[in-house]
Amino acid sequence: MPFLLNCTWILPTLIALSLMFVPKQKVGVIRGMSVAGVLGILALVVSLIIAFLAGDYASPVGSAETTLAFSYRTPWFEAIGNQFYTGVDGFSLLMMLMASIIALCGVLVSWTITDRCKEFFILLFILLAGTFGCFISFDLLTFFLFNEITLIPTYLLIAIFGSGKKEFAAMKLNLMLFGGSALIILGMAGTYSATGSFDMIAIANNQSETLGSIAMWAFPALFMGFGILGSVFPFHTWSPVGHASAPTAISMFLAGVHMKLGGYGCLRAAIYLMPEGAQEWMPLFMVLATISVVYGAFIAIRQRDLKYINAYASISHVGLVTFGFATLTAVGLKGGVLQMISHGFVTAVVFALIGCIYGRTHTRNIDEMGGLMKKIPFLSVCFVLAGFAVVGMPGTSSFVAELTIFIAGFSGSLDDTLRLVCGALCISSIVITAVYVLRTVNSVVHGPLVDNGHEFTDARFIEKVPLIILLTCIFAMGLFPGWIIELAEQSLTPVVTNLGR
Amino acid sequence: MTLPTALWTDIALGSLACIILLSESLLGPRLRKAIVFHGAWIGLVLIGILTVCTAPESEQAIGNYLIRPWTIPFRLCFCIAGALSVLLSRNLLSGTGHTHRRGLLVSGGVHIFLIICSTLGMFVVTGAQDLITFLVGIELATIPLYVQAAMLRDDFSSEASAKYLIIGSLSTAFTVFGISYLYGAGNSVHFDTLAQTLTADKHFAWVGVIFVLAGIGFKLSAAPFHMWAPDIYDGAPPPVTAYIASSSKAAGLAGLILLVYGPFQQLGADLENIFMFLAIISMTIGNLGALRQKRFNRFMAWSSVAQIGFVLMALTGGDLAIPSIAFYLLVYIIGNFIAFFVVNCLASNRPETFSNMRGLSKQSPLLALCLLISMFSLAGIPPLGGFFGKFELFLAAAQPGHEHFYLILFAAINAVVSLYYYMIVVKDIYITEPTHADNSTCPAIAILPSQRLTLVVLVIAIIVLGVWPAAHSWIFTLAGS
Amino acid sequence: MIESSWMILLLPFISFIGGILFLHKQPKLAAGFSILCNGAAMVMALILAVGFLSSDDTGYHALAHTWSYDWFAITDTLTVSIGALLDPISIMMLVVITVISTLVHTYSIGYMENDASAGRFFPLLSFFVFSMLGLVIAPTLVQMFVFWELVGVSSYMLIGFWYHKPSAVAASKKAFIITRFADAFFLTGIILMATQFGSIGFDAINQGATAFSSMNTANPSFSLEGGAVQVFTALAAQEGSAGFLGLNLLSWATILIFIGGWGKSAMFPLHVWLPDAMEGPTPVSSIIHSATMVVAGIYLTARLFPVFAVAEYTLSVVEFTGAITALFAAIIACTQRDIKRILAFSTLSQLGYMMFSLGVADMEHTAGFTASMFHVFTHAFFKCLLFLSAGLIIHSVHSNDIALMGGLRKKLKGTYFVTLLAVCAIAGVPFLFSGFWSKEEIIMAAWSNGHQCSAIIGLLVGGLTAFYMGRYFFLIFHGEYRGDAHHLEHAHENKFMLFPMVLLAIPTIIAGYPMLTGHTFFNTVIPQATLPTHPDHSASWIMPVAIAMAIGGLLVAWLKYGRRAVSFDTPSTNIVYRCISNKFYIDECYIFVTKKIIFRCVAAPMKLCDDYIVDGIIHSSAAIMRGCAAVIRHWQNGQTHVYLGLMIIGLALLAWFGGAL
Amino acid sequence: MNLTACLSLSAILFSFGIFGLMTRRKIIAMLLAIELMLNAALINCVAFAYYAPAGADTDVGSILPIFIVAITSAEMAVALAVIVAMYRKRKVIDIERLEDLHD
Repeated sequence: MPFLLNCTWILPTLIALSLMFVPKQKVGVIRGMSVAGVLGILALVVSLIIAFLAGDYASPVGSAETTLAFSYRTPWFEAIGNQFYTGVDGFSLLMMLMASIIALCGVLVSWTITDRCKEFFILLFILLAGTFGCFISFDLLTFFLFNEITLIPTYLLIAIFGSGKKEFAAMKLNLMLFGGSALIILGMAGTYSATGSFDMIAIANNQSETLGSIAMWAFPALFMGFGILGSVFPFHTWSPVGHASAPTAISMFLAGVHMKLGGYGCLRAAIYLMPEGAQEWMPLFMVLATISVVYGAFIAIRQRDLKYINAYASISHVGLVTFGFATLTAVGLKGGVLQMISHGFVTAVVFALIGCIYGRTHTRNIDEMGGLMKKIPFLSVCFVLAGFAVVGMPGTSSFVAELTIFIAGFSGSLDDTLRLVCGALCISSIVITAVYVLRTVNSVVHGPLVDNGHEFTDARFIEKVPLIILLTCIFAMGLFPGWIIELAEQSLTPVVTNLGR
Repeated sequence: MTLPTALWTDIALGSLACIILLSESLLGPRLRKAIVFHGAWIGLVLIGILTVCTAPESEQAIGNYLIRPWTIPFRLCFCIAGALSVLLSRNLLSGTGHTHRRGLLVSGGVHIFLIICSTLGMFVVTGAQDLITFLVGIELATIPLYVQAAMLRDDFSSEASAKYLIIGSLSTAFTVFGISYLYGAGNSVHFDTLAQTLTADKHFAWVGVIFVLAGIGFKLSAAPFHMWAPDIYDGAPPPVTAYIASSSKAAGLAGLILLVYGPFQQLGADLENIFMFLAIISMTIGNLGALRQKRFNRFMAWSSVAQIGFVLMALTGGDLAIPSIAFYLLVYIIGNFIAFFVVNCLASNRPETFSNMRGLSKQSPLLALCLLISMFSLAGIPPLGGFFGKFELFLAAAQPGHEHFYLILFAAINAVVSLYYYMIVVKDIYITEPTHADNSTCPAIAILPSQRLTLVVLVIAIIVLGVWPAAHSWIFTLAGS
Repeated sequence: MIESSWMILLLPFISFIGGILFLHKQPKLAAGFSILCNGAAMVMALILAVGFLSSDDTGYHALAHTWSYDWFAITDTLTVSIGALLDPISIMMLVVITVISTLVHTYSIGYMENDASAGRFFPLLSFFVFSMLGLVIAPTLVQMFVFWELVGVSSYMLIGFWYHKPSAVAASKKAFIITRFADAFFLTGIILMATQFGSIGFDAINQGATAFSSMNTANPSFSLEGGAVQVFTALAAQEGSAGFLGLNLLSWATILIFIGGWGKSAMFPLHVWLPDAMEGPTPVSSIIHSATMVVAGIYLTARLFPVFAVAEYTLSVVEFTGAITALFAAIIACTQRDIKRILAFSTLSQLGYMMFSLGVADMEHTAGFTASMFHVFTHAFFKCLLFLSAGLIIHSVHSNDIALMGGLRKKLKGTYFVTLLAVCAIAGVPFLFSGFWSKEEIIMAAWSNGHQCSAIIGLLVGGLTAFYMGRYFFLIFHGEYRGDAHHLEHAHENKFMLFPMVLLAIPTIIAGYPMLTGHTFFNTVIPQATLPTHPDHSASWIMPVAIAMAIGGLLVAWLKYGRRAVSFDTPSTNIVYRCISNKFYIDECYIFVTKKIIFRCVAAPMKLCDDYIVDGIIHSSAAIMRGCAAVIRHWQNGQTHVYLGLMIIGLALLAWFGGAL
Repeated sequence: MNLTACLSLSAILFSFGIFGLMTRRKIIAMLLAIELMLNAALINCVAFAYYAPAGADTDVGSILPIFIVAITSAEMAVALAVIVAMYRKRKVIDIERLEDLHD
């Protein structure tokens, strides 16, 4: 079983390598191989989940030790204490499921790319390999290594295949993400000097006597390092520029999965390893999270470009994830995890829709569009449904997640006024979200038809499939979130017991 | 008395030098080319293999000459750098179809002979047990470079060698002056006795240390002493630039480690502060210098100044410094040579500036891919060797007892800045479209078969170093003992 | 029959899914299918009601938890579940919703005859009915909130049904955002209730509250089980504490929850969306903005009445908003020209009636509660009838403006007669019509419970209602026709539209009588409360005064509008009149607040801050680096002396740095 | 005559060398200045050997200067060769005019 787990990142690497030898002209073969590859990964992840649910891998309550399913451990660069330690628990399985679904939809959406499409898919699969490697590795250095692998393909994909001022956006995005990695390096150097090893679970278990004072400054370094990837307030300026100029599939993957890598890292590497540091620094990060929630929502109101609106919406929703983590309660962490998964799907479907609409009206400015419901009904209905998913209507996945986060905000004793104020502000963000979502939906889909001379037809089959997949995921998670919540809760018990200590 | 096995490499190197000199002067043109060129790089590769095979477990002393286990990786680096430099000078020698833009070397054989002499000098440095041998080794390593820098017949080369000469001899003066003070303070020249007598309270010791560090600072082109690097890298012939950039830096580092863990043992904390000062300045000035660079050779000069900054940072740490520097050097040398090989193929018919390199990915994808890999390895991007190399330097600075976390944060941010200018290179070759003026003038790029083969070997080596831990653990076991 | 209540909920959903997915191309089929489903739901609801009425146990324990499905668990104690809670007021609402929805569906066949997108209309209407039913039978606060949002979504889609009309789209956006604004407070209230009082189930909360309130009164407290114990202890714990800003925790939670109802029932400051919601098709206005959705807020207050009663200030807040809205809306209704807006404001004022009647009641005197529920029951029918008749009138005259109508008595005889009945009912014409009974009950309850000023406002509003309904009636049906003659010829009454109106006329009359038979249909939600005897007629003078106000109002309207011809061409210069007809310029204040303050003074500076400060810092750091790089390149000018000089300075620096330590 | 006197002499000589290096325009003169600095080091070694405390091996003090002289001469030979070659080709001996290689 461990080999199957490692296949999740070996398979995309193999596909990337085999794509290199396919001649450039054979676009059909390239696309066929990529879709087959992504479907293979999805099948792999689903079978892993089934095996996980079948076998009882729930970590016993009260133990700070995460029991890993299908774990595989070999010394790698062991001269500095690094081992290739992979395994998986509920939380990372959910993230892998989300990543594979979004990857599948990403490949389907980028069906229209013709020039240099070989490089496109090679880089996409390297990105996939890095992301899956991250989700399964439990050694801090291996985790950081896979995280860095994902950064270069993102740069090349945006710089070569993007639109608008793509080089500037790609460079800014990459440098800020590497700035984040700089902070992570500092945090890891701190943990290494204190404990001498990179094994997350070992550090988390006996960390009380070893980390001590190091945790006080290593935690903010690690949390902010991954926070930059999760676009926490002061360092969020890369994501609107990056998303706006990225090609559709990449902005889907970047906003849907890559930003969640930040959240995953925050939880796995920062909170799980250094609970005292977490307790110490959380008020600051709660304030930052609330700022990014309210700040992102307000700026989205002022934006005119569809992709910018969704980018700022993502900042606002990912801010909720950080807020969920900042409450440091079982409900809060679970809410953060659910919000990560739900927002992954929501932002992916919105970016896919923006791609389709842009493909037809050749403009992303909402003032130059209107009344698309008449000409492209299928896409418009999906746009309205996606809009309701962003607002957080019951029945969609974001309602389940946001309700859990808001409850975390108010649970426990109410004497912590900071948490109350931040909780109230986050709840008020659902109103601001409604304002900019409805403004966008109304000006794009409803109202009299604005015809700027482009002749376009409704969605082709190849465009409908990803939208349908993502919308069913959103509504399925909204209506039947039972098993997802149970998986998330199980995998978070060690983190919570660690916090309780 | 039987010679310790480790000494064979030094002897082999000396004899190789003599063979090359003799064949250069005595043999006919055809045979001479075969012996001198192929003999040299094959010889150096064999000597490299020999050093690896005859790596001693413990220190083997022959009179005043001591083979230390941790110097073996450094010696390997010297041999590799020498061999690659010889290979790189292929199209500067007579008798090949593709003549280089700047003409031929004055005499190919002498150039190769000097490379081997310089490598021998570096071996002597690593084997030194007292200040005199150390000084002789350093001089034997640097003086041939002055001559090599002047090997081409154009003005740049002669001006470069003149400047290199003057600055080099000034640094020799500093080193010698420093050694005299060290002798004064420690009343002896031998490293072991010096280790006891050189204590922090002796002012002469500090004067000596400062001057010797200044001399070695020149050799490493560390920050305050780096001004010569861009001009000499630009002026000197390409194989010499590559050789200076990689091998002479390695020799300087080997010497520095020898001193820091030899005579300067007791100076402890104050020495760490000096290295912190040097590291911070080198990183900053190296990065800032490389930001706006338009010409490839000067860019490599500034980037090597920045890299030295990172390496010096590791020296402030405890025992992890030696192996991490050794591994980093191995990866750095390979990365450097890949870049120089690619640009050498390019530059044989147009000046090596970034604007000429635009659209390289469409012209010849192999060269573009190799340059991309070398740039990302120098920047420290994961799948390649550079990642672990650079990351271990950060870990070395965080050894228990010697934690310098502000330095690590500063270095990490500098790594991000360095990533920016390595990405500019990648952006030029992959993304920026060549302006009409550029691609109309340059004909197709001709790559010599031998250089194509070395490129492929080096690229595979750098990927394997990044993924396969064998070399990494070998270096660490050697350093550990 | 009680166990199959989930069928009532499921039928409209099936009609929605079936209609949207398969039948949106065939309007006729979609209409037939949805009427079938809604009719079946109505029949089941009626059977349920009859079964419940005939059963003798009218006491508190009549509560029936029929079924519940666990949706998802938030904390180990708090699980969100979907279920059904049947008790008198929820069954009453079930009956009202299903009856009105079936009649409106049949009416829509006629109304939507020549509308291309009718296939989309019927499923959306059924979706609204589904979410309204889900709201009504919700056993927990979270389920009510879930369906509350779905009702908001369906009202957004139905108001903006004609999406090519910019005004309709703007109105739907406005409705959704204002209700969403109120829902934010509602959600905060629910979360406070869930986290601080440990339970979100209505019966647990109500039992805990009643036990707590009866603790300090005479009769003994009865046994508690399940969630109620937690609620009871939490209530006791926070009793004395002067919480945040003087209000204790319970007041905060209940007021926040009430703000949710405030927005949905369009009480005074948040009422601006209801008049604009008239942009939607008239059947939508008839079912959503008259009978069901706007009553959700009142239903919520009724459902949580025991907790509201226990909290100190909440009921007085309820009473105050109800009275203000009643008076405010009645005044505006007198000056409106668009007939649908007149009816919208009349709905607002009747809602105000219901709200303040809830406000005047408390745990001992529950007369106000029963009167309010009774008024909800009666008002639903005659207000729906008024809207349907307005729809028919608009259909035939092709305009909403009352200035272009008049003298339609001859052409629309059936509508004339039915509207007369409805106007008499709403005006409170005595004895024959239901409106009189329920309105009189409310005023009586207010007076007998000691809330004199509310009672007086009630009487005043009764008179105003009579006046503006009389004005509405006479201006449309009496006098000469002021509109375009061409429309008058072929103004006809479509049989599909007339038939439901006639059916509705029956309950308009007989709906008042259950009260007379003394059957306490509505009071059983109050657990173990003293059975309210018929409200004591201490203030016997109220009945005649109410009758006088009603008749007087109608008479004044007849004198002003009925007898002589009225010209609308010269807008009256009277300042007060113009201010009232412009709805006291509240819409303009809202636009000012959102456009000027929120968009310009908050969002814009944030965007500037993001572009220039946060981004600025990052770009400026890059610029600084470029500057330093230029400096370094400047010193690299090829002069060897410069290099040597720097080496020596470097040596000096090293010496100072090393030596100084 | 004591140790400090000798050391101060060599220090003065060293600073002369540096001053000469910085002010001279001709390359040969600069090499001369460097020669001065190297000789200063010689004086140092001999002084330390002479005034070394008892027991220290003073003979090293004389071997070290010999090596230093050897190295200096090697360096100067190479330097002069290079400079003569450059002069023959570029007819320039002035260091200020050697500034083709600049940024």
